[in-house]
Amino acid sequence: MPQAIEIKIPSEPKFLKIVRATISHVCETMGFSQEDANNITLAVDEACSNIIKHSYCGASDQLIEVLISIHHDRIEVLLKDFGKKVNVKQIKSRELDDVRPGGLGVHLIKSVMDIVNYENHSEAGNELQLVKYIRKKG
Amino acid sequence: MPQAIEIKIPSEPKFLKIVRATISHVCETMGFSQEDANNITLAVDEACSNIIKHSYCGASDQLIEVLISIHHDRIEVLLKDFGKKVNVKQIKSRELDDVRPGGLGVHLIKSVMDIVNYENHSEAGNELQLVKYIRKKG
Amino acid sequence: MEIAVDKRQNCAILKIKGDVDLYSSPQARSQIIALVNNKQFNLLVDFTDVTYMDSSGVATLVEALQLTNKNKGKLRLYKLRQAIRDVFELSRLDKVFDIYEDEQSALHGI
Amino acid sequence: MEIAVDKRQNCAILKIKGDVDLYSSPQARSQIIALVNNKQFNLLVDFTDVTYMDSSGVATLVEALQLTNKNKGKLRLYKLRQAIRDVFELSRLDKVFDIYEDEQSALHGI
Ligand SMILES: Nc1ncnc2c1ncn2[C@@H]1O[C@H](COP(=O)(O)OP(=O)(O)O)[C@@H](O)[C@H]1O
Ligand SMILES: Nc1ncnc2c1ncn2[C@@H]1O[C@H](COP(=O)(O)OP(=O)(O)O)[C@@H](O)[C@H]1O
Repeated sequence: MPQAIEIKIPSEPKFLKIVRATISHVCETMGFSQEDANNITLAVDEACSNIIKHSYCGASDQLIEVLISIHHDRIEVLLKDFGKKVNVKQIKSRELDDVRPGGLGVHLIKSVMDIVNYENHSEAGNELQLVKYIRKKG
Repeated sequence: MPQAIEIKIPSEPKFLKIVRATISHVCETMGFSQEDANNITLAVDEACSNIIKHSYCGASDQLIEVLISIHHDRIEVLLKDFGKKVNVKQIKSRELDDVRPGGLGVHLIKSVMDIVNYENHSEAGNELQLVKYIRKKG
Repeated sequence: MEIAVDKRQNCAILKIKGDVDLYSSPQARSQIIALVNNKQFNLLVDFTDVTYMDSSGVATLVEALQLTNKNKGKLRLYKLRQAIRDVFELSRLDKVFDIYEDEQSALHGI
Repeated sequence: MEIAVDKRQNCAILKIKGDVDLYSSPQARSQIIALVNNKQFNLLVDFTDVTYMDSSGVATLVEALQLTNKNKGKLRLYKLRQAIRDVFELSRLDKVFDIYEDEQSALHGI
């Protein structure tokens, strides 16, 4: 059985640091490179920001669940919210050439993670599965 | 309603850093002094160490639940384990004059926190409630 | 996050400290807009103590770039640690921003 | 946590880096015991980069103190940040250990 860590925070931007500290420490203990650990932390943080901004429309008193599974070859992070159901087809960053403020989060998440899987067949809210494999050195 | 944060980790010493990072960040956002934040972090860490050592006898694959409630005047931390029931009367540090390795955790927890409350009337395991009030400056 | 602003020659140096994320970037944004509103169009941002930056930080800087450009000013960034350079690269913005090694080279010719 | 050991005059300087907690203190303990087994009875511990220490770290140091005392050696600690001094004070061990400001004063008269 993989080791699991679970965090529940309110949808309040000041608590995202807790998620980052956790992901970054877990990645470090798993043997990810510093670069990968930073990138995975960024991706999970961006995904949580999107939940706050888009699923919860900025409300800060809603629930975000972060489930981390540690496998020998990968980290899996499942993010759950209980907000507005997303139309998965609309989840798309701006064109990168069209430089303007915002619209980069989903691009960063997809650039960094090996698997990015939005689902919302469950009763309420959305689930986002993020997976990153450990790169063997050399 | 108070804001709540929940963390579940396996009873594995390398994950205690996650609990510390979380408590320390929450204390900082709540306006605790740096000294109090450090002390609260120490107390919660010591309590988790005791769960690993005593309730779970060193097993690293058991569950520790940390529930943090943020009130305007205090932080409450509830630690749950599902291990061996403690005889609450036996939870006591060594005499401080009797200098020897170990036997300080409970003393540190009690010196630091305003309320320290062990309970195990629930079905399985133990609950420890830790409360610290925010000291008004000046 | 905290921002200390220091006036130097014809520019303002913003020394940012801490994490620039969804929580703190609105504050960074309003401090930058206040400077531009005060006709401070040359902005240097010192990243020495920036420990983390996400896309909301990048968005804030893109806005700052547009504001300074519109006013014929300059926005220059320096002392970025690798993790922060990586965010710009992943966003394909590393060529859009003027990124310098240190304060001295960032101040040169402004 | 990492410990770098440096031999100086008749003592070993242990430069500890990171958090000393339930996870890492067994490693600190075995490095200290290995030194004592190698007849290194004067130990100086540099706390400059110790970011955190809990009671298992304190326990390790109490054991080190007993081992060095038994062998007529010395254990001296220096460069403790406030949070770490507080752990010793809360444990009423701040008078039991020899705590110095810096390396120079810790080395003096050893
Ligand atoms: N969790 C989410 N729930 C609903 N919509 C989302 C979610 N995440 C992203 N989206 C959609 O994808 C778009 C692009 O997201 P992103 O690249 O992060 O840029 P931004 O959030 O700055 O708009 C968003 O504008 C939004 O329409
Ligand atoms: N969570 C716990 N479950 C069972 N017993 C405990 C627990 N916490 C503390 N104790 C008991 O209290 C004693 C004192 O604990 P402490 O002061 O932390 O020192 P140490 O853990 O080094 O023995 C322990 O030896 C143990 O018998």
